[in-house]
Amino acid sequence: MSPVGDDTALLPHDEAYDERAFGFWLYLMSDAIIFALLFATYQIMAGDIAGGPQGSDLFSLPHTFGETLLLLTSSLTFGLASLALDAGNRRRVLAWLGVTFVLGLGFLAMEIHEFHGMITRGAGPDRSGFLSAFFTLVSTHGLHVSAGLVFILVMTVQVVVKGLSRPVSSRLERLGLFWHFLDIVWIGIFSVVYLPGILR
Amino acid sequence: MKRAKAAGGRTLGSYLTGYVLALVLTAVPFGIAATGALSMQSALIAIGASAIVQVLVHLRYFLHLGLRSTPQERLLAIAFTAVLILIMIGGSLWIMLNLYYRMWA
Amino acid sequence: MDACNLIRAPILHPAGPVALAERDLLFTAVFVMLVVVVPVFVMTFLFAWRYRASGGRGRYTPNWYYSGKVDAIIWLVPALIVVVLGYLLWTETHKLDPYRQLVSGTEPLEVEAIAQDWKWLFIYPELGVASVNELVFPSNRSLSLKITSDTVMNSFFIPALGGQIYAMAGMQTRLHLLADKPGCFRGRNMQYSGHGFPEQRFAVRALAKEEFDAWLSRARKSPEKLDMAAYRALAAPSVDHPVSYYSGVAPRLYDSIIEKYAGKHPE
Amino acid sequence: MDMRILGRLTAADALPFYSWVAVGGAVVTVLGLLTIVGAITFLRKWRYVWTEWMTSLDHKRIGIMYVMLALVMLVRGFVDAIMMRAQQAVALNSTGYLPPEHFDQIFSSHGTIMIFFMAMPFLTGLINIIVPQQIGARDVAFPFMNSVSLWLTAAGAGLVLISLVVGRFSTAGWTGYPPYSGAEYNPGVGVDYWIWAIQVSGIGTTLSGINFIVTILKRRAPGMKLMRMPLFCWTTLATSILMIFAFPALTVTTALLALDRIFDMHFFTNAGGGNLMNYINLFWIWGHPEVYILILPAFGIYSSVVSTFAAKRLFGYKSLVYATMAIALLSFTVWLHHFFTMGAGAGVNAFFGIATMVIAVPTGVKVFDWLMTLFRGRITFHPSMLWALGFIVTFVIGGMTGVLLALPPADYLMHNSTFLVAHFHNMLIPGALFGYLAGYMFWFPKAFGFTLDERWGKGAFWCWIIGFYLAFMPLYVLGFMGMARRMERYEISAWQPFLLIAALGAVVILAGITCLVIQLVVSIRKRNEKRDLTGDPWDGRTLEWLTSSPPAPYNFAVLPQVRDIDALHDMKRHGSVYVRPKQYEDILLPINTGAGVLIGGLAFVFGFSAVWHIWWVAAAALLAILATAAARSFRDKTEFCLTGSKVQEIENRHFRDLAREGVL
Repeated sequence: MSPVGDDTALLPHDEAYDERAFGFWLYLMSDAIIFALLFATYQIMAGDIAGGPQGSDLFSLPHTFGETLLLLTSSLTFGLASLALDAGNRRRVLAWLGVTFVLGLGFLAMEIHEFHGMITRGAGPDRSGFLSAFFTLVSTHGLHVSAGLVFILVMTVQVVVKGLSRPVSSRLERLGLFWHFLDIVWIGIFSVVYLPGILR
Repeated sequence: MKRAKAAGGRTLGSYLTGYVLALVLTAVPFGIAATGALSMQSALIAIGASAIVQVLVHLRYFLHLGLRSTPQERLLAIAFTAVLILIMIGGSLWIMLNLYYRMWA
Repeated sequence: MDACNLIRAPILHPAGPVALAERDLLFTAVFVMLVVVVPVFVMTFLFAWRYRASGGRGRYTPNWYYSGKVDAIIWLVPALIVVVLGYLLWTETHKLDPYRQLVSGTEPLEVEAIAQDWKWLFIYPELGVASVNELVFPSNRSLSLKITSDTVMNSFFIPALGGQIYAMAGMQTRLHLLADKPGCFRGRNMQYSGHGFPEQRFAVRALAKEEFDAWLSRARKSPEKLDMAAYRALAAPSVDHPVSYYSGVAPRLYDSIIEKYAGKHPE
Repeated sequence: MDMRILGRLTAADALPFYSWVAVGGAVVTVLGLLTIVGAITFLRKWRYVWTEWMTSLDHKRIGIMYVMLALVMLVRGFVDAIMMRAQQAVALNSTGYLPPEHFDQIFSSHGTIMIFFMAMPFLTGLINIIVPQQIGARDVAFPFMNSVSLWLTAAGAGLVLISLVVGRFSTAGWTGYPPYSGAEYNPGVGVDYWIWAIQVSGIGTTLSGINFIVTILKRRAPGMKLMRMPLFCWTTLATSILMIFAFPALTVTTALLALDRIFDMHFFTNAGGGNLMNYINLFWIWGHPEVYILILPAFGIYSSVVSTFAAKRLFGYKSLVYATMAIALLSFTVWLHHFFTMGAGAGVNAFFGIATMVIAVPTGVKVFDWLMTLFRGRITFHPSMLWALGFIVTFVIGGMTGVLLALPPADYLMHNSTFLVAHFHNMLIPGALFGYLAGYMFWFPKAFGFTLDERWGKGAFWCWIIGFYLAFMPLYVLGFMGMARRMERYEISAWQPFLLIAALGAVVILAGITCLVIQLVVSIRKRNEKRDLTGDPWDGRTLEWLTSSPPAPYNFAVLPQVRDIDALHDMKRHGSVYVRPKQYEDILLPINTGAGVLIGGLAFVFGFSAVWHIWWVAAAALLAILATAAARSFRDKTEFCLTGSKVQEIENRHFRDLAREGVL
């Protein structure tokens, strides 16, 4: 009873898109728990500096503010891409996806620059429990952003090759969920890690 | 190819509103941290409060979550997640702070 | 340790008030729970017999699937038991907090216990002596233990006297015990810690006052002193380390072992 | 980081020549693999195995493969168990027969295998086969993801198995507590095998959880309201919720441990500001819900079995549903009871102790609901029913000892002792494994079209339950005698008689496993006598018995209309079962793909390379996984159409069988 080759392959039915959206939503919830536990770990270990530097020695307010602006603006530009998708305007979708990609890449570059500076100053993740927790939390978010960038690239190719077909636009919707979700996590990061760290 | 309905009624207005609100809610805590105008405790409370409000803003204006427009199972999922996050973070902090206190007091 | 007349089931035959209270709580809880467990046993066997398809005499009512009364009973009875046990749990947990000082006539004897691979070091700060793999104290005088580890996580346990508690590097846990009368018991690490774990046990002697003093003067005659060098030699992994004594202990030795794992501090 | 081409993989370190037991294990593992490969080659079945099974996206076949994996791992995990029992039976004042460090690997692999690679695939397999049918669906929501989950689980199991041949397994126990499991005290590859095996399979589990939730919430047949779902679907829903919300905690915990080990970070180290207490905290945030992930599906199976073989509707359906969901939520609020002895304050300990006892209430309710289902029933003692009855009696003992351990002061006495070991085996063997075996014997005809031999099934049950009591009751006693768990040798002669009885128990369980094997062989031989042509051999009450055995790829040619809790029973009463439509409609089915196998294989390569620090291969494997996923996302057409006329052909055969059996 194997599938027979002469039967025509078909696009999924309508409910399938709804199921995928919900499934992706559940994945995001699961991911949110990962971040929640990394936040908890960071909070628990914030004092375990082992004689090394603490947040106020390392963090720079303008730098973090810049990162925040980039990511926040990229959320807006992704929203504009979604609006273009609603309007069925392929070129505008591609344009806004491109802008979002550049903003995300800028964010990532700033983060790598920050990490690089810290590591060269001897404040790498192996320095103390506090720094292990800091690097792990922030770079997990960074890895998600990188995955999001790859996702944007893949979707850009799909939009170019396939147009705004039903399957492609449903994937774009899920990419949107992912991107906005990352911005929400970032709110947590600057509010739990950077700002209290500077105040301390 | 209008799919506005399926997308939960998102408009340019909603994104712009969200963006401006988010900017304000980012500027406030950063301002507090930069100026050091408040005491440590009230600064932390203010930062936490703006973060929670900003998360809600993102959910509303970027993810277009609405109590009626969003499918019920998604709302349930996010509510349940919120409860669990509270239990896990709250429980972990409670346990670990208690242990810290008992191990070093 | 050979001279000890070992209690075969130390948890059922406690030799001190802490272990006794903990055991009694165990027994009480068992009896309370029998209210549920016994009916389950009886009902399972009875129903299986009475309602067997091959000749059981019980009635068959395929459409009977709900009764408010039964439903209420099966929610309420377990709930009631949990309320009873919960009350017991709350009060007993507070009473038997291992950090709590025991009330006894005299000042407690302070002992600092350090878990090593794979042995236990006991320092008697007031007496200026230390012992390895043997914990000795006067009976009827409460024992106040400070516990830490100089290796992986261990769990300090003397079954005849009371429950266990973890020993963790860079941290200190507390345990308060009391032996009612002189006796010889066994203690050990309960948390798997590697190759020498099975032999990581120690003798526990609760002695009458005079005998304790005799033991103390013997320990004080030991030629060994526990300075930092001796400590480092002792801390090297070893299996089944013989009982040994030190007649002097470097000041703040115990604290320095905790501080060695720097970097932790309470917020 | 290690930059050598083969990382730290060298022949001297990797091969198991450090002990004859390890060599034996390696030889058996390699021979087993060669036998399977050889047999398939000899029978020229590779094409069949590949096209019909490995690449299949049919939920029933994926489920069967899960169960096969589980049964193989059950045997492997049991070999570990009986070796431990044998060691402890003889190791009084001696080193026993096992070489040093080997016992420690065995208790670690036993726990890891039984939980992650026996119980998890077993329950996932049964859910896969049955739940879509019980809710009247044609497949799970995401068939491809289902295949990926399967192969990720298999990859994890492969990592555990290969650790016996190349390198060593962890000695840190299935819980892997640091700092013992950290690089300072455990620099070898053992802990890394443990980390990557559960990391890889854990991702598969999370995906399964998502899949089942969406399937249950979105794919129910018309009329199947939530409150009409069979209990097994409810417990699956609860288990899946726990999977997606609890497994992230395991992912985080093991990832942080891996970061400590690879990058010298200080999450759980003694020095550098590490905090081992947080590992234990995070681990049990996953660990306690995990217990219910394992047990709840078995509860669902018992519900099906009890009501079918008592020929009676389940008593207190709503109570059972509420109890299930209450357990699911409460299971997230009790994790500290696994470390009462860490030294937290009385208030904290008491809070979590009481929360733990509260779970006993819904659990007790369930037990009484099953008993009231038996009450005034017509009980047939099919082997599945025996498992259920044995479970009820045995499980309450485990529940009782569990409440004892929930009392912090009592836990101070019993923690880390063999009492604890006896307790959790007393929960998981009757509470999970017996349930899975009941489900296996109950649903086997549904999966394969013929029933299992009942006599050997009953033999297996009696051996298992007697063996269980012999093996674990002595461990309770030894707990009172102060025996610690995980002791490779001991010097107290009073312990030995009890350990000998426990070893005897293991031998009796071995007889039980032998019965299971014989049962399978005998049943396959006599399959023509044991054919189930109706699809409904037990006068079933729920929808999975409406399909043919084995079901057509689409399960239901016409989606059933549900009007009651016991949907099929209700149809039978109203004579509306086996109604044929005038015309069959076209049905969409997923197209098979090898991408799941590929991703699983790459995950195995990734895990293996990460264990041995062959970083360039690990990175390449990870990139290849990403590329496969990206390439797969380009495919819009993932389903093919089975035309109505073909459906009709298949259904004609089924109805011919039904007519021949006189059901119509």
